[in-house]
Amino acid sequence: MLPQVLHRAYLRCPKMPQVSWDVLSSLTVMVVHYSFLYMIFAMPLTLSYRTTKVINFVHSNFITYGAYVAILLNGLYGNRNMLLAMASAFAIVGGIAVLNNIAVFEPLSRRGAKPVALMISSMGLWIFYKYLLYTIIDLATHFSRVNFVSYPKIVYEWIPSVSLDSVRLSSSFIATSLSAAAMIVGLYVLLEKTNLGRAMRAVSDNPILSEISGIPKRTVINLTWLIAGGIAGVGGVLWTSYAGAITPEAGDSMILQVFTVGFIGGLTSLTRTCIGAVLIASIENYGITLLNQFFRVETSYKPFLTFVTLITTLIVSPPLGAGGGLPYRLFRRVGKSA
Amino acid sequence: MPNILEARDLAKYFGGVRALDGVTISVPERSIVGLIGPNGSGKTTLFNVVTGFYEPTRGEVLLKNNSGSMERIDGLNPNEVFLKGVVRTFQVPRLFTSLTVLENVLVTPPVQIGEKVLDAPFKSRWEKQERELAKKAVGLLKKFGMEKYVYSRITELSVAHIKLLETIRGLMTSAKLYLLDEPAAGVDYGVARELFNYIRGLREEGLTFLIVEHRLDVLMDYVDYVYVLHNGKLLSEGKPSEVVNDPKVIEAYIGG
Amino acid sequence: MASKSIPTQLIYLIAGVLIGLVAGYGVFSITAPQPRPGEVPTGEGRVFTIGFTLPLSGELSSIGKIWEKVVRLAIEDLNNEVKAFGLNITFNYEILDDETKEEKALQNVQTFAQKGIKVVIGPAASSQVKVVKAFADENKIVIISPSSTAPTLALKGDFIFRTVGSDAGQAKALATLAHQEGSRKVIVFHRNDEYGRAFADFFINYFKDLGGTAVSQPYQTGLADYAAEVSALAGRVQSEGFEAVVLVAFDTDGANILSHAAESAILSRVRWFISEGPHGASELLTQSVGEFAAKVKLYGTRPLFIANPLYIELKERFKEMFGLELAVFCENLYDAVKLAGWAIIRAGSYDGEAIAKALVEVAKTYYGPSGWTAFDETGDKAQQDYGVWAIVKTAEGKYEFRDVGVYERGSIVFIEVAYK
Amino acid sequence: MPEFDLIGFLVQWLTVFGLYSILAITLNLEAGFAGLTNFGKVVFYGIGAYVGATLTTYLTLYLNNVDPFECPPYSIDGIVKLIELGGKSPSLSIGLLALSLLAAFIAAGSVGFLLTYPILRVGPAFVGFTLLSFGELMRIFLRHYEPVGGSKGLAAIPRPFGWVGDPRLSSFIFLLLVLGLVALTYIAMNKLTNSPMGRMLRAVRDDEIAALCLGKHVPGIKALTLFIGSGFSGMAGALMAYYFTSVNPDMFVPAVTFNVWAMVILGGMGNFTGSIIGVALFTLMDRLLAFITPALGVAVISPDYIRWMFVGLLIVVVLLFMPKGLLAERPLKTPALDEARKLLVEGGGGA
Repeated sequence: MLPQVLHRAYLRCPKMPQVSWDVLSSLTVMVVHYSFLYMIFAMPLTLSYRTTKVINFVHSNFITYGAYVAILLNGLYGNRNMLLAMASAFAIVGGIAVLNNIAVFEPLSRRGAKPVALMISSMGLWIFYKYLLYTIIDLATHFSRVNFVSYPKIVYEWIPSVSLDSVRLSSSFIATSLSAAAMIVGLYVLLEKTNLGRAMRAVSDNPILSEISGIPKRTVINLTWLIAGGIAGVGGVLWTSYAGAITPEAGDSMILQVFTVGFIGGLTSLTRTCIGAVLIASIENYGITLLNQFFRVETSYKPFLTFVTLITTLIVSPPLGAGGGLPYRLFRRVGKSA
Repeated sequence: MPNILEARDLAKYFGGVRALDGVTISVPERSIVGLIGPNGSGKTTLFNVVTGFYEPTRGEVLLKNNSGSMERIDGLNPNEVFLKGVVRTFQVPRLFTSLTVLENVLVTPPVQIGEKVLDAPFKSRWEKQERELAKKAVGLLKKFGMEKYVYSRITELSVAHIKLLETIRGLMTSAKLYLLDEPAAGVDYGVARELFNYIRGLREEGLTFLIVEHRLDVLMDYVDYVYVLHNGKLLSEGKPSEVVNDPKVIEAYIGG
Repeated sequence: MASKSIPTQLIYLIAGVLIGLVAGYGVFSITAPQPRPGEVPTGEGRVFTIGFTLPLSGELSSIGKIWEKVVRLAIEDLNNEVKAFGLNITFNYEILDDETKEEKALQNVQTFAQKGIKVVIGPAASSQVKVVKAFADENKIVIISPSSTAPTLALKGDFIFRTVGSDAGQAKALATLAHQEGSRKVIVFHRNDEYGRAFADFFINYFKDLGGTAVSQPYQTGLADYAAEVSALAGRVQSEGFEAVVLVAFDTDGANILSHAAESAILSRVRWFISEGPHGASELLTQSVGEFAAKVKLYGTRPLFIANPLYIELKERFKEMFGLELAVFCENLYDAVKLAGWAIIRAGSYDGEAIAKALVEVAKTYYGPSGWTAFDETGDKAQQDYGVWAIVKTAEGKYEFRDVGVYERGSIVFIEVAYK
Repeated sequence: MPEFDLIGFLVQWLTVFGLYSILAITLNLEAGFAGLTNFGKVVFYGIGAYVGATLTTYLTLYLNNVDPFECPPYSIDGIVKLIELGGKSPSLSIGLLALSLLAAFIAAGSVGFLLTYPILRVGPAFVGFTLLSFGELMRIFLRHYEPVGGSKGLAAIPRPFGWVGDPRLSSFIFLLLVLGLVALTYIAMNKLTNSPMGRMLRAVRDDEIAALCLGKHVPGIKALTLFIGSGFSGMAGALMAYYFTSVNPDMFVPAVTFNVWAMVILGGMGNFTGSIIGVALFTLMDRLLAFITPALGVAVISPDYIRWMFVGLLIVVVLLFMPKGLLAERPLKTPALDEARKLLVEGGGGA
């Protein structure tokens, strides 16, 4: 294989840090895997924000709920069919997202509440859903005697794992990459080729113009929530096939990564969100492994890298288009061409 | 009359989009100058560059300072531009919705003792100034017939009053130049004329106005000079009567 | 709009009344001696209440839920035993959830104190015990933690007792295990918290004394997943040629790490030795981890006197009653309850100081599921035996935890072959 | 039932109430007045706690002729020495208290001031998120930073009134100190905002771009607000360190921030009295729950989960049906009102 040849050539270079092929290849597979996962987690966030203008903290619940739909199906009914888990997660989580909109976000916006109020209400919902899930899990654990608070990785049936030369692609990798590809193609077709997609884009660009498409704005927003919540829920299902162990904190522990990915995309551009996913996945995985191996940086600094990326993003390229921006320059240049 | 504001070869690019591409205008003191053009012709961008929202890509903006000489102001921040004596209003009025009309006017004066954190808790230090400012504010509101609304919230006002209030705020300072972004948008013809009458009255008192306006029917009766922008470039300029008959302008409006 | 001024006045009124109440009655009662009966003489005998602050939710909740059942069992046993002695005494329990949070633990202990309860079992984490310590010492409340092991809490003359052996002892056992199994160069992969750091430090020191070399590799806790950490570990294991990985973890993170390690070819080629945290975690009993355990001959240590009939009996009764396996520190908790009960009876008066003294005496002669419970001078369990556990395949093809060896006088004695 | 210790209950409840009140009042200044969505409140609280704890432990050792670098306060020897030496001398204890409060104010305030830089140009959502993630950053840093104990944290922090002898009396004096600081914060914030400055803050909250165009130095105002709010939170943090006598990085998790937010939203944005009521209700609820839950005896559904679900729902319900909270924001009362009334009456315009 070509990469392996290149790697051997690299190892011949004197005085370069040495990374073995085993480590490098499995690390690369992991980076690709995480990139796909972050895309599936973060793209619905961008999608929902740019259409509805709600900074949605509940997004982390979406992921966790998706994961727990799969876990409960597996633990209580022995389900090992990933498609069934995905369909259920899409329906349930998407339904929750629509419910949130109908019960909370829509009445608030109708009353003319500021974006801050919407954000804070989503924070309240986040807390509510998090502990609702804990309660459900406690009940399920109590009656089934299965420990749902910390659940092992689910091995789904029918999905093969592939070995390419020395590189092993797990069944989770296959499922994740297929899902990510399907999502990207699906979103592209939806946004570019369908009437609904055009309406969704119109709502985000110009709420007044959007009425022209013939689809009522309310419907567009509800459908957006359904799709955003549903995809995040599917992401949660994929997570259960990958993570070493799943807890009800899964989504919350990733919220900073997912939002950072979204922020890199300015919460408006899906393409840039994809780039952000690759960037964060690379920084987290390549970054900490290489820093650890060559500079003895403790692995416990890993979250540091993500936060530094986030704060750098905010300083270097603040997402002004989405969050509103103050036209103020700390280092102004008066009469610069003089 | 000497110029109070000059923009020389002003340009602003957003990536590949040339929102403003080498515009030169000058605004004489104590005049009302109109700035017109089709949608997306760069009028608001010009305002944004002059008031410090953007740094220009090229060119310079000069403002007459108190000693009478021209001074570069491009690149200053909006708050600094304001302190130099330039007041700006917005197409969609931006008033402080949780404050009363009186407070909206009172918030304007730049040097307030009571806004300093070390003085604010001690009423005695700022009470005198506050009372003086209140006197001035009530006086202004009375002058423009808004004494009935002193304690009202902004949400209780009519569109015309809101537009008027945005202008009145500036009078609390020693501002010399007003940049008004579509003052007559959203109000009916009679009210629009009334607004412009006020503006003309203020001009008599020594103020200068640069006005972006779509309602040419109203604008043309009041302005001394008009600039026409199209695709970020100056298309035409001159007295109102000259400009409306300029075939280029007519074509741009119909074509745009 | 008239309502605006009323609440303000109301606030001032309430605040004034409260402050006045506290100031007036407070100063008066502070100086006066405090009669504080924590027990109630009734016609049927005396009733004592023991307070519990347990992690029923939060990070340790999966263990906490099992502990709560152990408490019920232990109180029942204690009452039966007391009755059998012919004493007309009943023990009650009150369990509060502390969410594994410091502030909540202090609030719970304060609540118990306000109710006059002088003996509190819990909290679980060392950081919580530290927050509770000053209040307990000042108000003479006996705190018995079944699971705190931080060396910085080994202090003389306080009201904090711990029915679990220190990590130093276990680190020694684990170091001996790794050394005896032939590993000379190991990497300690541990939680970046007080437990993990202290354990790793002890381990590295003991392992050096045995003639091996060990380096530390901490990982951040509370993450969604540990794939990147495991990958970094694999990188170091390969580039520096470590012979074994020593994992110091809790249940969820331990399970997560092992699950990823099972997929790594590099990490499947070295030996694995594990602390007591992941023991009992049901997530570890999957096929992939089970196969991995067999491949790398995974062994762990844990505080346990192997073949202790009391422990085996407790384990079986617990399974019978609740259908669950015992989790970590259950036996220590069980003994804490028993000790607390007997200490209250021995003290004669329901007073913190007397109970603390009695507790030390009672523990000297008590032997329970966790072994001999005598305290050392700092109020920690003096004698702790350590067992070796493994994940083995049962006849039905499932996996289970099994205690396969014991640490005795500086070496590991295996009593069962775990991996063929 | 054994006799109930009402005094103990009140002292302990009011101390926690006081600590949270300072946080809620300052959060209200930042969020309710200046529109800064500070989701990182716990950062400044934590910085104050760590500054107070570090100064007190190191200086107690140093001034008692123990070299704190030979025998650091986070080691077991240091802890033993701290217990032995701490809180014996009234002058030293009070001096350290004053120094800690001052240093906590300056340190937390300065961090707040500097943190305005990354959030200068971004909207409220990003402000919230940046501060939230900075809190996590700080937690990871503290876990690695050995001089303040790393993951062990600092323990056995000498209490400022330990020399009084009777622990009940000393905790009562401590309560008075806390309530004194609450009163100071409350009065200072009320005075500060019932002025042209309060008007300016509200203007910035309503429309920061318009305020900037009216010559207000919006970044400066935000930085200053965050300095003041964070400074007072830092003082609350220092007091917390004394109250708990121990600090460790995992005390400063975002849940603390969300609790304070819920209190402020319930009490009413822009109303300091409302915040105090919000804090009182929440802390009282938590204390009372501890009395009720053992009686319920339910083990399947955790009362704490129910409590948090209630908090989450409360935030939503308040925003939906009572957006102003329990106490609505009150109009400013500056002498301008009085002056305007005089003028309008004299002029016969009469409103």
